Amino acid sequence: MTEIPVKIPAEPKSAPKAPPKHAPVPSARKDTLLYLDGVSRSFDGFKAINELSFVLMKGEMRAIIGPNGAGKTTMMDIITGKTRPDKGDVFFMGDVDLTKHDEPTIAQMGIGRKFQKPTVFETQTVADNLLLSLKGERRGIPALFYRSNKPDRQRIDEILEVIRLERRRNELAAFLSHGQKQWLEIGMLLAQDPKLLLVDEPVAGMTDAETEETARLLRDIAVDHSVVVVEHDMGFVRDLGVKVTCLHEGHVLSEGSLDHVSADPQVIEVYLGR
Amino acid sequence: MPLLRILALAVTLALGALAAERASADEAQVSAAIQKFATADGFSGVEATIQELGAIGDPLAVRALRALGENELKVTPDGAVVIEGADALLDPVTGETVAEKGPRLERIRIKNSIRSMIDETISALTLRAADPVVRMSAADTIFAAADPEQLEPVQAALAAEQDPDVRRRLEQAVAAIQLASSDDPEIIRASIEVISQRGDQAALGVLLGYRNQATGEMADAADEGIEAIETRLAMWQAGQNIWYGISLGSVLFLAAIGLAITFGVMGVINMAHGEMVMLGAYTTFVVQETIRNSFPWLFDWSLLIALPLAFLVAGFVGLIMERGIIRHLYGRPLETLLATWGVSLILQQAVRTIFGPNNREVGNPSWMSGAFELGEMSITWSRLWIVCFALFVFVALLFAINRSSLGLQMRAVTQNRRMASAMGIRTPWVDALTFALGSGIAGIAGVALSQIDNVSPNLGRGYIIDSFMVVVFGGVGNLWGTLVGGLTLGVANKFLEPYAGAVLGKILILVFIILFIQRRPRGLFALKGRAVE
Amino acid sequence: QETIKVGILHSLSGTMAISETTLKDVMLMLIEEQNKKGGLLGKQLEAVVVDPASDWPLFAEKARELISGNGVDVVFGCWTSVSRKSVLPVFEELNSILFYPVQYEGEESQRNVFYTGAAPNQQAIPAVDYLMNEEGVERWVLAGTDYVYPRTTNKILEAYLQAKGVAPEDIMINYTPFGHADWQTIVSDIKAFGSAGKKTAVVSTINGDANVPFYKELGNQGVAATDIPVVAFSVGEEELAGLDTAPLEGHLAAWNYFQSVEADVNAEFIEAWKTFAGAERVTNDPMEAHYIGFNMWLKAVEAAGTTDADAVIDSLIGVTVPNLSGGYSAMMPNHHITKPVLIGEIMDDGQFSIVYETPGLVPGDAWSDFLPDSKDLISDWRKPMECGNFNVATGKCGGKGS
Amino acid sequence: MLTVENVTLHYGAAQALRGVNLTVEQGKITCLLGRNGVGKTSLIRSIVGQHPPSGGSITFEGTALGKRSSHDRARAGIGLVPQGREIFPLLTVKENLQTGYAGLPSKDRTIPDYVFELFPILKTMLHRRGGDLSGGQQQQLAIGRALVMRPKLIAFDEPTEGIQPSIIKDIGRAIQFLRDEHGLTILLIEQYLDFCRELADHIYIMDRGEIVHSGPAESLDDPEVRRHLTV
Amino acid sequence: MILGRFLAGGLKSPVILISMLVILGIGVLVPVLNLAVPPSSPFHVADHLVPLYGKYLCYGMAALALDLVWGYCGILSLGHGAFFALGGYAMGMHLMREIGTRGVYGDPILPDFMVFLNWKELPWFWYGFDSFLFACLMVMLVPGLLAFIFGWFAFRSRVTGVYLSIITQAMTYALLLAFFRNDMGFGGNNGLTDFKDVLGYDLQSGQVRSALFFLTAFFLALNLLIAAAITGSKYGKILRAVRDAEARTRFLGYRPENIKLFAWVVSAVMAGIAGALYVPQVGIINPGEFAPANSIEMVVWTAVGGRGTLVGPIGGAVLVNAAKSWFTGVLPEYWLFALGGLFILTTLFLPEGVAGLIRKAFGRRAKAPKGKDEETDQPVADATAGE
Ligand SMILES: Nc1ncnc2c1ncn2[C@@H]1O[C@H](COP(=O)(O)OP(=O)(O)OP(=O)(O)O)[C@@H](O)[C@H]1O
Ligand SMILES: Nc1ncnc2c1ncn2[C@@H]1O[C@H](COP(=O)(O)OP(=O)(O)OP(=O)(O)O)[C@@H](O)[C@H]1O
Ligand SMILES: [Mg+2]
Ligand SMILES: [Mg+2]
Repeated sequence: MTEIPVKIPAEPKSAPKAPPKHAPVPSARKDTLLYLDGVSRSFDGFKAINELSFVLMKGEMRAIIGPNGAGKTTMMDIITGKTRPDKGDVFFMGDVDLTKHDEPTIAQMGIGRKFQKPTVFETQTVADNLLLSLKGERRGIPALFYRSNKPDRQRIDEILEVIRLERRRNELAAFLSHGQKQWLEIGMLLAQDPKLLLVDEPVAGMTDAETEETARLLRDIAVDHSVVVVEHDMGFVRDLGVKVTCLHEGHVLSEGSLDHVSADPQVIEVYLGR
Repeated sequence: MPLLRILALAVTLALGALAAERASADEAQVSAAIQKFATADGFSGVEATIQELGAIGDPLAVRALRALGENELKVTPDGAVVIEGADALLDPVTGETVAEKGPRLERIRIKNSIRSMIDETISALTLRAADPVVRMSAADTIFAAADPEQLEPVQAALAAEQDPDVRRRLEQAVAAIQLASSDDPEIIRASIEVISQRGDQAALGVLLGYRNQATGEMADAADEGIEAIETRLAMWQAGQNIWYGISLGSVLFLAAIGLAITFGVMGVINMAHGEMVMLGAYTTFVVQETIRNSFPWLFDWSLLIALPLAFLVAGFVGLIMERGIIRHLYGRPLETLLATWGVSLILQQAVRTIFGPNNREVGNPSWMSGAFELGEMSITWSRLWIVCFALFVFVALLFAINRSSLGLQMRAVTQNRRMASAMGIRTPWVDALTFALGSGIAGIAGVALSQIDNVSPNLGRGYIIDSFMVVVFGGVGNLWGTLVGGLTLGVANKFLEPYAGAVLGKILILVFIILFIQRRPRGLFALKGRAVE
Repeated sequence: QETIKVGILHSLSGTMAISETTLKDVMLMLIEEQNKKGGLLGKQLEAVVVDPASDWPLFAEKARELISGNGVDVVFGCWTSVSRKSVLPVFEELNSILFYPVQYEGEESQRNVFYTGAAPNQQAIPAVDYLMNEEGVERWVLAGTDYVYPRTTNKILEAYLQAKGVAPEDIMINYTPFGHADWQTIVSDIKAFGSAGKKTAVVSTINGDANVPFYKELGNQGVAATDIPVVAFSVGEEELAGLDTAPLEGHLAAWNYFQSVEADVNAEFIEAWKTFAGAERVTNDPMEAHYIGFNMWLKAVEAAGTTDADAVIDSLIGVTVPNLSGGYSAMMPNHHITKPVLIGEIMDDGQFSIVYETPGLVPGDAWSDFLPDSKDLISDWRKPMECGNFNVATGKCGGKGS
Repeated sequence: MLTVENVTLHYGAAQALRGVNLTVEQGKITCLLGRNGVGKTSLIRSIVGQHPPSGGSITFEGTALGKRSSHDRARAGIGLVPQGREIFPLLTVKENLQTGYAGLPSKDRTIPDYVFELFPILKTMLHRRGGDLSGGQQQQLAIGRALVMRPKLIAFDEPTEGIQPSIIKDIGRAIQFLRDEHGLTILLIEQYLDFCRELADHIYIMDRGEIVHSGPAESLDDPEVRRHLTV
Repeated sequence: MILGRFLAGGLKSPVILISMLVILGIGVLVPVLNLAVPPSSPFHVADHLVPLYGKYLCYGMAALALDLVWGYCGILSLGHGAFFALGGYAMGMHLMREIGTRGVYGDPILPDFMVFLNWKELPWFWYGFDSFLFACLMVMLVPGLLAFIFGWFAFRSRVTGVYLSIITQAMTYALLLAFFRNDMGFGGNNGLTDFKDVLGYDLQSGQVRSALFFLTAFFLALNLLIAAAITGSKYGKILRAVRDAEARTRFLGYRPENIKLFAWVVSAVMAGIAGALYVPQVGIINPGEFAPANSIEMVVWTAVGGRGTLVGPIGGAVLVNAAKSWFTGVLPEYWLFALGGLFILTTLFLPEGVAGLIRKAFGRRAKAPKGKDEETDQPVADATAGE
């Protein structure tokens, strides 16, 4: 596998504006992988993200929880360039301003994403879904001359094994069940081998056993990747054993270890319930 | 037409009054002159006779002249000149019945130049009619003709005139005549003044006519007057353009609105939409034909009768189409293009086979004919009614789709047919009904379009492309989009046309649509939100 | 039993079906009548009908099919210029005969084609003369659909009018697309142009479907023939059948034939037509052209004693047959015919009242005298010249060049 | 109330159900469990009439459903909360709820109060477009929408998917409430074991298109039974 | 080398190989049957049929081009006739210049239509067309460039679905009106016609006809190979991914606009070549070719043949046009019923077109979901990527 160079534009000339209160200091931005500060976004007057600040260090795995409609998915939309924030800073690797880039560029920089509702290429086989996701060349013309090669095939086989779809590798993705599609999406994310994985509700619709499996998988990945996981399954979050951020109405309600967060009365009030 | 009828009535009344007032000494003379039509030799003979009647100067001749202008003055086989009335032959002077209607009446032939001559002669004869409306129109005809020979009679009429409006018109007529005939700079200057105050297209015509031959100072005076009128007219012109735009826009809207349902709401690429419009137009034709043959007095109601029928006919065909073909294609919207294209070929040919390939005559009922003046704008009744009708259809549909429970079900079905069914919505029924509604609406659009376009098997083809443009430009699935889209394209077209010409104007509009879609890839009234991404 | 095949190449579907279907019908009628009279050269005639569907390349394809596939001896067909242009090479290559029945822009003379419709000098120019002389028109609107026939006709008229001393600013030229349906602006422009104190007329070369909305708009906006007469070259009885003509009374058309022509042959023809096609059907000028063309062909074949193209082409020149206005039309060496020119005013019954007729027959001129490049050209297909574009200035065939 | 007998179902050549037998009792909560892709959704599809089974029979309230259309079944009282929510994206929340009116006589055409009590968020979002809601909000809407139909039986296909814990509890309470107060019969498909055990009156476990276990909720604690659910 | 390997990729599928051989075989057979077999023989192909069959093949090529974008890229182009016509015009302009002094006016430079509309000199855009090579270049360049510019803007602005379809229609409609204008210098409504010869050979001669026919078959086979190679490559997979879930591909780092643009331009060039071969065989090119209805017909052929199968649309084009030729001859008054009925029946009973029928006949399992539009029931809102 050859590494494709990703052009990372220089930091904008103008110095960042004075940091708002409670925000991490810019000097610290250097070591962060993901740096969101004062981000807001509203839809027809409805504030989906509200002065959100969020920092992820390199190599860190983070779990995000929060009530339905808290803005978790929207946050991922903003990071991946799907949604533009109304205001606020979004930086990747300390100095890449993500708000200035579109989805393909951001993806090529190394941010991969699994969607909440599984979206796979239904008219392609399972294996081709993975082939298309494999890290590497993304331009069209070279793809004309692409020839299947050993490392690629091996990688696909590996992933198929992980997501337990070997037996269905040559079937169209449309024929998978809901949960299998979830797995395929995870597989596609693995194939991309991004620096940062954004995983939106990976275990929804999985059995408890599978959930455990997934937690193990993510922990493995987190060894040399950064990961953001959104989940409502507290058992799963506990299995991950990482720092947890709870969002509510578009901003951070509580942050810390799972025990800390789940003891927070506000979190109990809006999220966990009694 | 009503105006004409009022005029005719007024003339009769006026003549009656005149006849009572004056001794019938001239009657014999007039009668004798009229009789000469029977032996008149060709067009020049007719012209000479009219001149003679004018020279006699008796309003008694008006009835015959008018009949002549309307091709009702006939010669019987035994050489008598009569007026062919509705069910009898009338005396050309008195208007009394003289004979039963017989065969082989010979028409006294006229042509355009004779028609103008008749108009002018009648005007001269009716300058003193009792009815101010008649006098007014007489004055206007004289104004436009500016025949120096009329100067004296007009001045005489002016002296006797009481009605201030008619007086003004007569003054203008005098001015026009003087402008054409006088050499006195003072008179001319005054005339220009009077005429430019009139300020309409006719006044401009008279001044321009004078300007062509004027020199020196007089020319300057004329120029001034012309300029004054032109500035005034230019303002009206803008208004007129907007009106044309709105009326074109409402035609586009009407043509497209059915498609906004079958395509916009249901997602069926309905290539047979134009044919639904055509069916509506042909229904109008059949209704009118039946009325013409059997119930002529109903003619003015023909469109109102045709509307529901057209809705039913087109709706029914739509229903059959949906049940027979479209319903097998849900989930394969692009293939509906192929099937509906086939349907459109078949419908076209069916109509061609049944009604023949030619244009069919669909008449305008009286309330749809002619135009009225609003300031210097001329607004045709047919267009005005079409605009009103378009708005009415729009409001009704908006209500049906957005407020009624059937509308809700329609939208639910088209967004997720399987789930809608699981909610207990009878999807086949709703589908059929929606498609029938869209087709029916196209049908009633056809009724309106039959009033301004030709009714032929190709009618639909002419509208299908425009309709798709309008729906897409406005934003698929949005009725407001279709309305605003239609009107915008209409108005834009009408403002471009005078500068770019009709062909280039149309090209520019298309380029505009292409560019606009780049700016707003989902049309004017784009649906927003995560659902559509 | 062997038959002589006659090809009929008229669109029965598509945009032109509206005009051309009638011509197919009239051909069928003429052939039927001829067969009743015993056919031709002792054989029956057989009509071969195809549908080129208003699709111009399809005309060429169908022409080829008729001639080499079906083996027809003569073809009656085409309406638009482009369809004729499209089939020209086919007729030349396969050496067959085409009778073309529609008034057209001229500027063409081809050995295999016989033009029985009017050339511009048989329609446009007399009409303009009439308006100028009889109605005193001084200002002209030349309104047409943007294609070759109106363009050429208007070029010719413009040159002609200017030669007659009409100032350029008194001529307004306006082109619209095919099937133009919204005439509001143009009609109001015409009204404005016409209110400049000079008698104004519109010379309309508006084609096909666009006419109905145009006339409806004229009627609605109250443009009366006494104010601004419109003279049209493509509007005949057939087109008026789709209109309420009451508001249009007095507007004009120039043709070589009207249904209202008072002549015994015409009465017979109308009678036969109505029996054949239906009582509500009308007759029009291109139908007469086919009537003339068909009879000319019959006569030429009889004279030649064969249907062989070369022989018939030669014997067609000089053939004279009755036309429907009571006179005779002759085929001239340039493959155009002589015709009377009639001007009619629209009446409220959808018919025309003939207000003017040229004193004699007008011979069709293939090359207009009013276009600089064709002034010097003439056409004569008789031996020894045998040429469609003889240049009298250079004394050679082959156009104006070299 | 609902009996599924020997039902088989094919997608093209692939068989998804192989002779499934299952009974849902009146006024009870019946829970169906199984790994991914074993055919749970397929069974629901055959019950609500979205995909015709290729064999076997389904009886609802004593009448065989046979080839009856999906909407007839809905009108007969089978409600559905589908997997993937299937909200009408361009209808407002209110309109989404109102689609449930289709089978109701006009006097019943109201949204029951308990819908808003269960899911207060819906009340505040009545005029937003369904497609704009977050995943969990849509799930709540989907449940509310099914309730508007006043069904006799509701089939829930993984209703807790993507829902925050507090609302999962609410849903659990709601399901119980519906059973107890309204006598609703419930068929529940779930992956979330604890949730199931708490609610279910009876459970079925499915594997590879077949029912491999049937028993009371407690049987879930049996490791033998659990084995069907592990990878 | 690379190119060879790329093209070899297209031959992987036996269907393509067989189809190519069949097309080339026809390309040889028809001329032979026309020229070498005496007219009396029942195997003789009549003269008038050669250009007719040639025309079908040109239409087949256009349908193939359309299938490349519609079947594999999800772009329902309602304006492919424009590319076809532009290619045709480029070739027509060359043939026009070849006429030389043989026009009716005998003007050595100006075509006839310019002479009688009083043009004084040749407009600049006619320069160079006296050279055959230049014309060939333009045949590809002009449609390619138009497609490039149009696609560049449209794909970048993320215009998709029916919006894209309708603006392609607007494009061809605008061109139709523009080419109708006599002021444009392309012969207005009459277009370009009365061609005499090509490269000095008489266009009317049997040999040239046959050569043209063979060339058409050759290019059709070549284009089929190219299309198969494109769609069979990894690029083809990306293309289909873009077709089904454009937004999703972005999150994988692909740029759908560039991916689509390439196929779009290739397709336009193919259509242009088809147009260029069409013109000398039918002998006329006029603005009618730009008519939206023509483009819609291309879509119809493609659908009848079977979208997304490459070979199918070629068959569809031939089938529909042969049916049309036949019906217009035997049922001149009623052929539209027959043709319309054919379309309806195809959609109802052959949802995958003729190709699907054949595949079924050979017992192969039909590939089920064909594209996004067939999968979703939500034409208005195809939610694709994410929530
Ligand atoms: N495009 C949009 N238009 C309108 N509202 C939107 C849009 N996108 C998001 N929202 C709103 O923003 C809020 C946050 O949504 P988001 O999907 O981010 O929630 P979430 O935290 O992912 O919830 P869940 O856990 O239920 O998935 C929701 O209330 C949603 O309705
Ligand atoms: N539309 C379809 N076409 C072909 N095969 C399908 C289709 N839908 C499902 N399948 C197959 O049928 C089997 C059962 O699928 P089903 O959706 O019923 O599983 P499930 O038990 O609901 O799984 P999950 O828990 O993942 O939702 C799976 O193997 C799946 O691949
Ligand atoms: Mg979410
Ligand atoms: Mg499932």
